[in-house]
Amino acid sequence: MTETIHSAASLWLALSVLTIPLFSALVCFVISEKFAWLSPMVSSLLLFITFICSAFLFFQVGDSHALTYSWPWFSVNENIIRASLLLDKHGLIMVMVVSLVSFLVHLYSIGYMAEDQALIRYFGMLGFFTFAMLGLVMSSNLLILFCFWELVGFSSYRLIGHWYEKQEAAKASTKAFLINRVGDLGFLIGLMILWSWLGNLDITYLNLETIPTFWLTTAGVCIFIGVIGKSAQFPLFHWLPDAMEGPTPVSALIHAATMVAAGVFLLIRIESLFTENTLVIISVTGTITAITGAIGALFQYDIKKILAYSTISQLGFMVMAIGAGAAQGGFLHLLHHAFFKAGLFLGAGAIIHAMHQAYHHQEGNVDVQDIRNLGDLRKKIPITFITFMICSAALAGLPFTSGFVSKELILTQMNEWSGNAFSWKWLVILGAWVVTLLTPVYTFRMVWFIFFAKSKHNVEMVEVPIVMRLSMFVISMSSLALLITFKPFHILTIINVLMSLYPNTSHLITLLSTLILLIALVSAFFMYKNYELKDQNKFLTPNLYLDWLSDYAFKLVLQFAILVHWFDRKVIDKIINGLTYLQVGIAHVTGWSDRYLVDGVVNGMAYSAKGIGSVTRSLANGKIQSYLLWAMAGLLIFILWILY
Amino acid sequence: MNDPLQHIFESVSLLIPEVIITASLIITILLGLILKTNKHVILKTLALASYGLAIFIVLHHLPTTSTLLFGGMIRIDEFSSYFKFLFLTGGILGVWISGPQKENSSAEYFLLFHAVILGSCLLASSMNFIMVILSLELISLSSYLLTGFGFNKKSAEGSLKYFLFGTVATACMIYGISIIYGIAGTLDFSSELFLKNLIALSSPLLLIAGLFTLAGFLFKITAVPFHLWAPDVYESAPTPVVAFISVVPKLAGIAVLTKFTLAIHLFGQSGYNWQVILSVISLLSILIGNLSAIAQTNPKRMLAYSSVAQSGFLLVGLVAFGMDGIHFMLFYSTVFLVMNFLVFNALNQFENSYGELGIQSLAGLGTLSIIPSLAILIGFVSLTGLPPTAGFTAKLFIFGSLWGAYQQSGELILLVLFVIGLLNTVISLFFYLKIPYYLFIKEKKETANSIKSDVAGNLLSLILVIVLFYLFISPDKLMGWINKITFVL
Amino acid sequence: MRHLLSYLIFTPLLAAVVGLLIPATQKNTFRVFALLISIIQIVIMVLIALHYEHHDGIQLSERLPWISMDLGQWGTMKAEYFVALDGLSFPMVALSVAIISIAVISSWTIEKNQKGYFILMLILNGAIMGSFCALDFLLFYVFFEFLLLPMYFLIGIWGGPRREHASIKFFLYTLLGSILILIVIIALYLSFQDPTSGKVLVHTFNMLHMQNPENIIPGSILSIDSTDLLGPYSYRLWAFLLLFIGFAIKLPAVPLHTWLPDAHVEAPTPISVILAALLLKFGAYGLLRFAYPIFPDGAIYFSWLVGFVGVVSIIYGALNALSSKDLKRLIAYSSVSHMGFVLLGLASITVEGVTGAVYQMFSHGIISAMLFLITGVLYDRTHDRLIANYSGLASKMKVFTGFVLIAFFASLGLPGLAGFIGEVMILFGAFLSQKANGLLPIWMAIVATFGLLLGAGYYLWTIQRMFYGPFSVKIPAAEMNDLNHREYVMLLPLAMAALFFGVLPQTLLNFINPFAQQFVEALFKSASFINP
Amino acid sequence: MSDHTLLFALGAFLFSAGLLIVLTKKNAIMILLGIELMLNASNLNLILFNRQNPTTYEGQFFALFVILVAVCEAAVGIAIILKAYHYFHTSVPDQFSDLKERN
Amino acid sequence: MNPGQLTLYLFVFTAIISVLVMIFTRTVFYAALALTVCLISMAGIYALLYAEFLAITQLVIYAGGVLVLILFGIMLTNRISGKPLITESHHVIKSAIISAGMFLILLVTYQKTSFDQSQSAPAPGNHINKIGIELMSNYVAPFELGGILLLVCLIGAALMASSFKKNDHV
Repeated sequence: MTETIHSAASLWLALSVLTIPLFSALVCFVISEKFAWLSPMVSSLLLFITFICSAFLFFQVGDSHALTYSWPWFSVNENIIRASLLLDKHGLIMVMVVSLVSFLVHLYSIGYMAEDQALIRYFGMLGFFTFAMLGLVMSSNLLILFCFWELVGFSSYRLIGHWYEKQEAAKASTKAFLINRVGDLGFLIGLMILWSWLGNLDITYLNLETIPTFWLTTAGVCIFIGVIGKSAQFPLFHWLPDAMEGPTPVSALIHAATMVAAGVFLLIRIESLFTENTLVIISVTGTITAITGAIGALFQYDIKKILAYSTISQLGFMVMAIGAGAAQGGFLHLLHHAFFKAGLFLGAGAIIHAMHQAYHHQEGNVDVQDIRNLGDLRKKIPITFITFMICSAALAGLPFTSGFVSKELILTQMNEWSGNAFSWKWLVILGAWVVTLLTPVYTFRMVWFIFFAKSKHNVEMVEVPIVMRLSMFVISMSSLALLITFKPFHILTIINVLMSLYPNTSHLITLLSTLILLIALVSAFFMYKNYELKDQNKFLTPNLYLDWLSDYAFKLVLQFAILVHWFDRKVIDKIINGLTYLQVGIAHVTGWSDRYLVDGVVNGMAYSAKGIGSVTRSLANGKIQSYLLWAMAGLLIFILWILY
Repeated sequence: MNDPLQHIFESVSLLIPEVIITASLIITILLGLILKTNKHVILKTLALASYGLAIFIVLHHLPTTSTLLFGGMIRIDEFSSYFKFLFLTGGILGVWISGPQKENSSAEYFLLFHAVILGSCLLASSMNFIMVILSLELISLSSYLLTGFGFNKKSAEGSLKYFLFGTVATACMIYGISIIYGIAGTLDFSSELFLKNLIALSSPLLLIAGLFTLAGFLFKITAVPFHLWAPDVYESAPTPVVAFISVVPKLAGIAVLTKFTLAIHLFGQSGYNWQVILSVISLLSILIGNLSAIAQTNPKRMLAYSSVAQSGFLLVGLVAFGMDGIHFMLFYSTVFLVMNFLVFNALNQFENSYGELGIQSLAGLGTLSIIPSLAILIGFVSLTGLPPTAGFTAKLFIFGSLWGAYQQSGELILLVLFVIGLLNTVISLFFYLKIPYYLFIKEKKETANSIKSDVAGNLLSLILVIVLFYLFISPDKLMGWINKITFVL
Repeated sequence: MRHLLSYLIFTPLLAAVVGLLIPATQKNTFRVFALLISIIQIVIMVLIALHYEHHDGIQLSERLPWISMDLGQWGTMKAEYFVALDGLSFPMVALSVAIISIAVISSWTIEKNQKGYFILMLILNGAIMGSFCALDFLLFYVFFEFLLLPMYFLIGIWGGPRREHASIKFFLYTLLGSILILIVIIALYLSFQDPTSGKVLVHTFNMLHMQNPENIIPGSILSIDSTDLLGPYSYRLWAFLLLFIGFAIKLPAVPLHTWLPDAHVEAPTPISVILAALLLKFGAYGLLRFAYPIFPDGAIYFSWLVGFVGVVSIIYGALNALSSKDLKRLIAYSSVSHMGFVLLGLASITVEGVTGAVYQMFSHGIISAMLFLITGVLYDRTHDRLIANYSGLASKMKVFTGFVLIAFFASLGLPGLAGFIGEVMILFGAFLSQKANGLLPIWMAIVATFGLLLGAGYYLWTIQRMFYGPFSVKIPAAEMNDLNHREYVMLLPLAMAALFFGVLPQTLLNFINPFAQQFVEALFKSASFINP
Repeated sequence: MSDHTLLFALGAFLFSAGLLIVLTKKNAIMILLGIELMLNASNLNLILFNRQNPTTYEGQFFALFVILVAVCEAAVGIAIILKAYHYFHTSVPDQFSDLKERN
Repeated sequence: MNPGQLTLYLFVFTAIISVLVMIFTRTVFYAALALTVCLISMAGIYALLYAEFLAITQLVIYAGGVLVLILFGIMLTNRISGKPLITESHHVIKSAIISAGMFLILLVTYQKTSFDQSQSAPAPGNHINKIGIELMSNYVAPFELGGILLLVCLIGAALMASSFKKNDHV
């Protein structure tokens, strides 16, 4: 009896969590232009309710076994595709995170987007995105999941292109959707394989014994291609930096905290599907992505671009972790990353917003997102500085922050996975450590030039509005390990349920990673202390052997970065662009062939019909005797033909 | 001496329709001499009345069993009666659309009409080459003269060409018949003797003679390769005359061609495959007719080529060499008569209002003169063979019988004819749509003024359109009638 | 109530006759009249829906003798007025009623010769209904041919600058297809007998009899034991091939599609809507209704070819759409691509594929109608359809852009909108085919998915070029107002439908599922009867 | 060579010669003459073949009616030629070219 | 070679010669005269073939009627120039091939045909009488039809040849 009440209540909660954001979107779209100012309030309120509901839902379900609810959606060939909700621990935590971050971003946007002309569209799409994301997280049928997966992409497309008057935004949105589509095709093919072997796509009922290993591997790889697209993995990651053309809160919500993490989430959801070979591909892809992203972040000037590359790197790190058997660590990192990266973006937004306000009265166009134009902000906007610092620390993996906790866990688990004998797995491990090293370096660089370095421009600045500060504060607090663990070196996360599953990390790894962190920070400090950023990177004269070493290393890495960047811009982009151009080119060729060949054949037939006609007509030249001649000749030919 | 005389009298009593027309012919001559005013109206009424009476007699008073008359010269049977019905109907329609004649030549005009009808009726029922030649010549010579009734330069030229081409074809045919006579020993092509002798003496000479004879018939039905006169003649002759001579003599030719080919085919015992020969002629007619029509700019020239193609389609029914093929050919003939007159009637209305026409000069007239334009549209749709007109049904039936024949004989040429023939519908669309296209789609010129209202013409169009639709919706009534016709050579 | 289908078919035809009697000077009465007829048809359609039961048989059937005549040695030929609905035709008829109503509303702005226009529309209306309801092959053919002529004039008189060319091309191509079909019809009717007629040999056009290979007359050319070959194939295979080509022209499948862009570009908006939403469906409908059930052996033998043509159409159509500079041409090519999916689903002969194909037919009907209305909205304002001449429309025409987004994303297969379900089902079916019946290779399904990518490509690029960026229009005098009420009334129901059938596909699948299952089952059953 | 063969050959020769004249000579009256030759060839055949069954006169009757036909044709032909001459001032059919294909 | 046969050969020879004249002469008038010669020789051949009635008809109607008509036509169409009517030839080679082809094919196929060549003597009696009776009994239908044909042709020809007006010289 209690069980039914319990599950009925959670069903209603789950449904309301799912539909309230949708309702929010509808409300926004229904509101007339006159009352556009209402939409931020209403939708933020609704999202707050969503968050409350999701929290209730989480505690309602708690650590009991996963709940599923399903309704038939449609049927084909006697197989019923069921729309089903799967409420398990992973899912519910994600629901919480999504609704919380989304609520905070809504709140933040009230301030950030206050002067925007298209509030309705903005908050509507935010609501719709939240709905789609929650649907993705909660659904247990892969087809439904795929639907939400695409819808998430759609809302991302709309939000990136929010300022569509700007050509860059328009292009970036198109690019994002298209590259996501490439991944989605892989996903779809994976679904096709599963359907053809199982006739069923419900995660909870997948009967994997009936699939041959080859097809299982293929299906896994195909679905992973979907993840590559959505989670910006190598080689489909370059849409993410471009996506920064969207409003900054959107970047925080979609391109840092939730949507891009959906891929990682999916990997955890369908872990059972992956065979050994699939995992290899996943881990290697993750490693490459993580390193490339980190190096990319090292050489960007745009705050948001730095954060974007950093996101790529972190996502790669998570994917690598999952591929390398550190699924729990990966998931934990996913949660933590959601908060600290959202916090960083919100902070960046605050900086941009404040700078905009500051430059509003001044002449000249200054790119306020460029870290070369920033500096010395720590005193001007202290609250932003503090929150930003906390989140940066988490990103860098400083102790006492959430980032440290999950990083430790991943490294530990990977260590166990790699075993003692040398194998290719060690390369992956090495990659993980390289990322651990690089992350603090670029984080330091970013923070240094924003807040500490000497400023070129001296302008009066004021702090951002209270709603923005509030949300930044909340989000940065959730990145502090102090609030979620009591022993910084001894992992105990907030969520005891989760913790019970986790093995302890080894102290050796903790020590090692802290050491690496120190080295990174120290060397970064010396490197950037007197360093002035210019268009051409000029390096400090090597006054120390270390400097020379680091300089040399930097040069090497720089060359590699340039190469990577070149590769990214020239090869991958060109390939994709080139594919597009090629497509257009081929399309022109086919268009031409359509006009001249296919049509030509048909028209040619018509012409030849006319031609034959004109020959037969030319017999009728008006001269009776040639008529007779032809007639008699015809008769003669006829006779000869029959006779012989 | 009593018996032959008795026989002659009996024979005449069964030839009442022809006698009526002959009487009408003679009265026409006399009235032409007597009357001074209203000649045209009176003679037109006379012609209509006599044709109507003749139709009545054909439908109700002729024996349904086949009867030989005049010592085997003529046979009255349902086959010929049906054709007589068609000729007389064609006569009525042709007279209906004929306007007053120039040069005060009404009497001669109707006289020649009567002569063509008389010749056709006799041709359809003649069973002897002598009768064939004489009635064919009656038709031909009258047609040559009718063609000249435009009384202008063009008309004279057309008439001369028609005459020269026709006489050469006739000469060939007579020569061919003379050889056939030499082989068969008789001129009665339905007799046992004819059959026996031909089977006994299967020689290539017979093939040549047969083809020479065919030449005359092919000339009459404007089939390839004896079709070249058609465009010039159609262009030059007055439209009512073209309407008339493109239907009645052609159907008469088809009637006698049916008999002749069945005779020479010798129930399949001929040494030569006449089925193949006819298929090739039919195929060529369809192809050449349709292809040549595409680039025409004169509507009547275009219709001439269309008429060539239609002959090809008519021959398709014959190619099947079976009773059902002949039945469907009769159905097609009926529909052909209706749709041809529908088109020519409308064209005639346009010519009466606007004078001689090229296709271009019809541009934009569709909205000005809606009834003739719609009539012409429906007529062309039917000629193309599209539903919902009887042209579709007719084509469906006739090609159905062809498929049946193919299924039975497995002759590849029949399959080729089947496919090419049907595909020609598409080619024919090119030109059949041309006139409706100019009428409705092209922008009209400034100078165009509305058509003279022509109640009789519009009424005729309405009737013919209704017939076309009726024969589409319920072809089984007419087919039921046609199916009762049994035809034995 | 027993003659609902006849009412549906003949109401517009009778109305056309009545319309002839109204003097042409009564200008605006014609459109009201046509709208009235459409409303009556909607009422009839609602009644039909109420009487329809979901099972796999035919329903609401009406049979009257039409032609019955003695063929002498060939027996008797029988054609009937036989109309009925099943799970295939019901969605199509419902779609037709809806689309034609919208087309009538869309025709409100027609000024030139309203009488002729609306009478032709009514004739077209009746012919479309008749074609979808007919279960006698000859009756279908008659209705089908009958609709070509009004279409020809509608394009030719009320079309764009190159309308003459386009209308002729349309007519010729489709007539060519029809003739190929007619060839097979003639061959068929001498090969099938009516089993209910006892000892008398009765040839029939009845589809129910033609679907059963036991009714083939032994010894006829198309009989199953005939071993005659014509070139490489038996006559049965040739017949299937002819039917396939005939219907593929209508579909249209590459390389027989070139009439489509021309016809679409030149046709007036309402006619484009009808052309894309309804007329293209006849190709697929004909294959589903006639070609496949009558020649299951051909269907299986040529499934590779059909699938290949489908895949090529998908990719080729999409590539062409990508390179199109004219918005209407782009949409026309996208139709080629989308109808390629139908072909692919059909070729797989799996329940999924067939279900998807029918679903795709329906959803494409809705979506393409919307797309063409959208181009119409633009064309009405500027008389310009070149993509390059527009930019930043989103900032001036907000509601319009909303509809454009719905239509484009529905067309590129965004889940939640109608286009997705059909395409996914088709891809599932095509992929399943190799495992289930070994007909289609797997790569076809995989290559076909790239059609989805390309689809996204050209639509998004179009949005980017036309709707995003700073506002500018090439035609300076044009006033770019947002949608007016009439346009809103046309687009809203379609958008709702696109959403509805994307979210709740089962409403439609209730009709399609029984049909698809019975279709595949019967097809393999008769195939095994033919080739044991 | 028997008489039969000789006479048949004569007939064939007359026919071919008539055809040749019809095809080559430019004057309409010459064409008429050629046609007369062709008809005579038929008559010769008919009479020749009539001898195979001399009890009937079929061939001869046919020949008689062919002569009748020839007369009628000549009459009509001359009339039409005169008419055309009236318009064109020539009796050369090639110069009558109002009616032909116009491109 | 009996006298009958010799006469036959003579007639055949004259016929051939006159036809050759027709082919090669350029003057229409000569051609018409040659045709007359040819027709007369044909009449002779008919007579030799026991078809006296036809021979006479040939002489009377053809040589007497038709040719006069044709000569009349020649005169009429010649009236303007006054010079003898000269005719040119064209399509000579093509036509010659076709005619020769016809001729050869007729001969070749004749050779392959086994005709009954018996030259049985005709039944004794008055042929012309019998022909008359036959004409009015068995052949009455064609006879009457022939009458109508003549009537129609003459009226028509008269109309054609007479109805000229000055204003239709167009």
